[in-house]
Amino acid sequence: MWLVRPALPGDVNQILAIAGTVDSETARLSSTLPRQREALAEKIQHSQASLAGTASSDSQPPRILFVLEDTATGRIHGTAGVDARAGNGQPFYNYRRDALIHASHELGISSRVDVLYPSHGLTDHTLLCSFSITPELRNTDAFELLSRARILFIAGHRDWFTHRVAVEIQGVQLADGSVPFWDSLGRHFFNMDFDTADQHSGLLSKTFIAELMPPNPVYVTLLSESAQAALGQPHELTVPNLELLQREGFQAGCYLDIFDGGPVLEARTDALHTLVISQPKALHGAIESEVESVVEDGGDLCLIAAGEGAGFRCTLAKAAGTLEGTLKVPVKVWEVLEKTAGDQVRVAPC
Amino acid sequence: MWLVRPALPGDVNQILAIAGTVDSETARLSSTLPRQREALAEKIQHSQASLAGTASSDSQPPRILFVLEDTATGRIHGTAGVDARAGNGQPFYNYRRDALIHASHELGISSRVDVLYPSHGLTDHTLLCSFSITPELRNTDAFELLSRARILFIAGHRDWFTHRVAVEIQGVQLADGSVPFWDSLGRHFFNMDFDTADQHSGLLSKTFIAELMPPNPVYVTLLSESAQAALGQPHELTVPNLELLQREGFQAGCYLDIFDGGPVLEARTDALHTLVISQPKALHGAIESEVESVVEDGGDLCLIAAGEGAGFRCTLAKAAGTLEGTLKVPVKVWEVLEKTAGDQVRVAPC
Amino acid sequence: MLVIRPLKETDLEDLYAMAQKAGKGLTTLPADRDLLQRKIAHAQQTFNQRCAPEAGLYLFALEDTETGKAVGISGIQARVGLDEVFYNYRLSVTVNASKELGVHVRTPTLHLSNDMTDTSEICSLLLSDDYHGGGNGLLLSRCRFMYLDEFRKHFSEKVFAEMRGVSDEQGRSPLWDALGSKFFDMEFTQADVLSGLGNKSFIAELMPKYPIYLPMLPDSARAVIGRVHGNTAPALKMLQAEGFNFNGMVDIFDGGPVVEAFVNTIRTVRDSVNRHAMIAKKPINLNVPASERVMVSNRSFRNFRVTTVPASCISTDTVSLPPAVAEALQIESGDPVRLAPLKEKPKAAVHALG
Amino acid sequence: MLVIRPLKETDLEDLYAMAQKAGKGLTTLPADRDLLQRKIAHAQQTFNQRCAPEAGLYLFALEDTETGKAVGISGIQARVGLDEVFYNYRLSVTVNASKELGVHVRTPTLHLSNDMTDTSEICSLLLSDDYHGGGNGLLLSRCRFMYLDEFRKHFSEKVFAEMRGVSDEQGRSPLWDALGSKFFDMEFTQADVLSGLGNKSFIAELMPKYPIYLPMLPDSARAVIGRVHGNTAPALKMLQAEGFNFNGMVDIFDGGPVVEAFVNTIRTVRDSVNRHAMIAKKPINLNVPASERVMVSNRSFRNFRVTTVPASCISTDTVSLPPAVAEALQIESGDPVRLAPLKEKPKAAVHALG
Repeated sequence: MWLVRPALPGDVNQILAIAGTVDSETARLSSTLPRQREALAEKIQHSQASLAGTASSDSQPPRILFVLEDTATGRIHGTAGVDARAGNGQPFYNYRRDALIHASHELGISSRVDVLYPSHGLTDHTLLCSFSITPELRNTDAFELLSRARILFIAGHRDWFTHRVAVEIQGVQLADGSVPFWDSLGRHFFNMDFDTADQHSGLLSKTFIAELMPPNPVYVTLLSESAQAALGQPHELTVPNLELLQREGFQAGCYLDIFDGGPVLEARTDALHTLVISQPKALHGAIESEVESVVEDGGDLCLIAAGEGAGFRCTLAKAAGTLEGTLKVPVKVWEVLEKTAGDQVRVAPC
Repeated sequence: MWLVRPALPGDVNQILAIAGTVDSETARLSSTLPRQREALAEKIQHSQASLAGTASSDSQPPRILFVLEDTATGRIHGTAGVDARAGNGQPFYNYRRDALIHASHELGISSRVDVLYPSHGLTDHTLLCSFSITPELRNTDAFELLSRARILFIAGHRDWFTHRVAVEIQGVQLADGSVPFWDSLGRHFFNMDFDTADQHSGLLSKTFIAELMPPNPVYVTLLSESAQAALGQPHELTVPNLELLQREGFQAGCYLDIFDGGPVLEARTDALHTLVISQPKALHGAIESEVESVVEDGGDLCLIAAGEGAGFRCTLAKAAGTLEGTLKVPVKVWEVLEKTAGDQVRVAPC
Repeated sequence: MLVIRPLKETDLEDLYAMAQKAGKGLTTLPADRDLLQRKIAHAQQTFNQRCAPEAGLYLFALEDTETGKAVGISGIQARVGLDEVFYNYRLSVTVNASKELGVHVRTPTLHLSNDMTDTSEICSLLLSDDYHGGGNGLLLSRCRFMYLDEFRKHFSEKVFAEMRGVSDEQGRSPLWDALGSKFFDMEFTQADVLSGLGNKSFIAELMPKYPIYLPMLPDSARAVIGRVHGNTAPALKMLQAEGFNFNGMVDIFDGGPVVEAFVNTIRTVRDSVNRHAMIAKKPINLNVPASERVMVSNRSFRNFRVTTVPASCISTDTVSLPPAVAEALQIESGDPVRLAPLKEKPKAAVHALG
Repeated sequence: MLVIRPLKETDLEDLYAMAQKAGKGLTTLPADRDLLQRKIAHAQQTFNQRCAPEAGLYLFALEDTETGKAVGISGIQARVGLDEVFYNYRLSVTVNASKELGVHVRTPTLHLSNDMTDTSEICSLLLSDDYHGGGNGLLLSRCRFMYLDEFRKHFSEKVFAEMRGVSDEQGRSPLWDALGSKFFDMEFTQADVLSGLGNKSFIAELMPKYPIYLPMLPDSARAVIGRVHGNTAPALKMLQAEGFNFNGMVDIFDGGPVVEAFVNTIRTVRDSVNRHAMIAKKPINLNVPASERVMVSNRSFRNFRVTTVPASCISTDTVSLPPAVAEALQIESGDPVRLAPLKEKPKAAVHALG
């Protein structure tokens, strides 16, 4: 079975291996998943402290990292994270795209001038981040489980999170590894290649962005043509993820990633599809074989989450309702969720 | 009965008189309603051309001015307008308020810095404007009729308008006539008093704004305290109008008036309450007396609009539905709407 | 004899002919009769002190006294940016550095600036082709420095000149193509002409207001910022010899540099001396090379006249002038005159310090 | 005798005492032993050419040879803004005008600027109270211009000085209160000290990046922009006499002006002459007023020494120096020396032109 659970210190090696796998094929899927052992260990440690409720201060709001585990093998196949407050107590940088109209009444000229404004407008929004998955699982149910389990976590810990949620989608990177938006803008100011900047941006201190980012707005018309074309466009490999997020209710607004110009999706937390359709249910206590057959025959595939904080578990299984309003699931699901008959779970149709 | 209809050239004197009345008590209710005879006559002329479909070009999109008439006396008691495209083919100026986070990781300092960016973001949105009403009618049904009739006009001429609609609400003006936001910002650059600037802004050419407005963003913290307090706040006399618009579905966003710092409300055109709940109906053909009594006894007070372009009429009356889906109204309503049995009207509950 | 004198109404046709020949390069003097006529009238009002001093436009003609024709023109605008907004780009540097990452980047940046407002500009220099050489261009240009010095209170302490920027034979400007054209939906020459005609509100309306980071422009555009058109190189060299320096401002359209100098440090001003005129009885050979001639002015505000005479005419307190020269300058014996070198003195002498 | 020489390790305590007395005004020399020790070490490396020329920090001590104590200090930073980003505000003008409405408004505006980057700065002047007067301050300041001139290739063509801005007796700055404090959540003195300590990344993080329109600031703040603190007025006057001018830049915290000059136009540089030293056998009365003394330097890069001698010691090719002076300068008969006036020459002579 597929299980999403909080990352543990012992997961470091396997996560690094995934980062490696992903790396080789797609250049990267998430700049917020560190590729350095030490930074990753620290991130997991902070996630554990967040889950234990010992790390929540204004300067260090909760940041949680989940992993996708195959319970049969114990192997980890993906990661997904959620930061309670984008920027984590520091400014969260984006470009906000806006238009000015340059018009001359006398000359009868009017043209739309697009401007990229440095913005911290998404600071303190809840942020989905650190998503990575092994290539063979793309477009499977496990992919959907990994992404949506975070929403069920939010649903179960609503007061940890703010009322707006955002997610950055990787922008256009060409086959040769070049990033047109970066090459036309950021490179001139940061004086480093895209990957280096991208890795730095995963670190806690964003001082280097304040120091190196051009302080004034930028005219889109002065970007290279390929950079203009890349503005707000997702990397083709992120399209399945993008579509999944759109089904979740996320929409692209006026914000763009400052490094690659990729789109930033936004949604109201309380309007997230999975959150809206999810329901708390008690587990039905029944004889094992009976439940199995009922569920296998007539049940619907559901995301089922249970547990609080470090005990959070989320899996994917067929489930069926009962007349009393309880939820019938195969007993192996009980085991994976570490719950038993009568315990509360949260369920959302797949 | 109260009737809203397109303004006619002969209305100029009465409209000027209202502008005068309103003026004496509330300083102003609309900067887009000219106080000069010539400018007003031109506005009415353009409205007529718009309604006739002879004025709709990209550089001169439709701008329509309605009046509120007491059919008993023929007197005009108010005006309301709608511009199909804010800016009317030229830039529409606002400030967009946004926050930057100025934070130093090393010093552990983080503060929110509000910035006003010159913006044309609302250009080409449909704009409700030129609202004025004689003081004794404030908070009456006639007030509501005058404001909402425009929405019924939009509903009946949907393709003349865009998918977003905005309305500027007058900002704070003190008892002594001073405008704190203007005195702290605009005055330094425009070198004129608020009323003069406000009147200029009602004119077609916005060249003077491009010429005189400070070209760079402005830090809110450098405004006077009273100007900061006035940001996004409505003039107290506009509160009834503001509340009516909020019921209509309008919400304040991040845009502010460049002169007085008043709020700009925004809505999706297709989500406007009056538009959503309005229905096309045929007028029920019935014996006069019968209808009168049915309607007077059991009918609901409704906005009823009919007619296209220059023939648009909107009034307020009790009406009742029939089993066949037609609408029973008093026959005097037929007269006011210049319609008869079987004719199509558009009705919205009050 | 060639004499500098105030431009007058009867010069219109000569001026128009020169403007036509000059073509697109000279935007302050477009070949437009009405406009030129207005300029002449403005200059006349200025010399006759019938306009506010700060609105003054001082236009001088170089007249060939044999034909009575104007064969050159040059001017001083008392103050720029009073009627219209005067725009330049200031070439500045933005530094971004991170100690932590060891990154230090300097980004040349263009900032829209009105900082030349209220400064005097030397402008509108034009010399008929037939009269090139022989120091005529120098006379036409430098006579203005004598005037600036004589009547300092009418001008700012600092004066500047806008130099024509780089464009190709078709009049295409690389900076315009890379920058201006993205914001102004027109050709460079059209923008230049509009700007020259004096209605600059379209600049306020269409111009980008935020700074332009140069690395975002193509090499061809960056290369011409602060550089002058080939035809203007000699004029730049002359002004540099006078003590004018690039002040970091460039033209918003073609990137041509602005050069400036304090009036009191301009070489012509520093090297000028006052003498009294003495009408010579003996004949004087006026026909000496430019390098041996000096400028002599009549020091008149309303009827400023300058011509050149051999340096050998100068003595301790006086300068000997042939009757024809005195007549051209409209002076008599005993009148004060001002003298200044037409060409630079040898450089060696100047740098012989320390 | 008072002699200028490179600052050295043993000056630490004297320097610390002076820095303590100077208090908050002098941010480049805070009373912090570690920092001062690092500065001394940096200066020593500079004089010994053990650091890159552009990273050089030239610090000179004024030593009282009788006590061996350092009683003053002054310095030159070879280039600013290389390690750290160097910020100023540029005081500029924004013009908005509408011909149609007859409105023309000039708005003084502060633009954040890094334009002094890569320029040499004269800095860190401090003189012990007991030694004020007698031209000691002039010696301490002007010796730097002799050094700049001698070793021009180590410095930029233009040099500048930041002048302390206006603050009250409690150290409160009106500009800071109206502007900086709104963005930096700290006191002026704290910001000033942080900036002096050399870590300026907090400025990049907290500083407002968009231009500041001055009419939005209170009168008290506008009044101090480009003005110097009362205590600094004499220093400003001295620099102006040397040919330094306000260049339109002001300090981002207190609004104090930046003054600048081209090295080759600095009066001390222009008025300096080279001679050969001749050890005098006859006694020379060194005790003459400052106005009759001249500076004499040994022209050494690594061991630059300057003191003053009576102007009467100078003859056509040589200068007569008493043995004690020669010893203080560490020179022998026949060695080249450089001379420059300690005080200005009478002004009348200079302006006797035209």
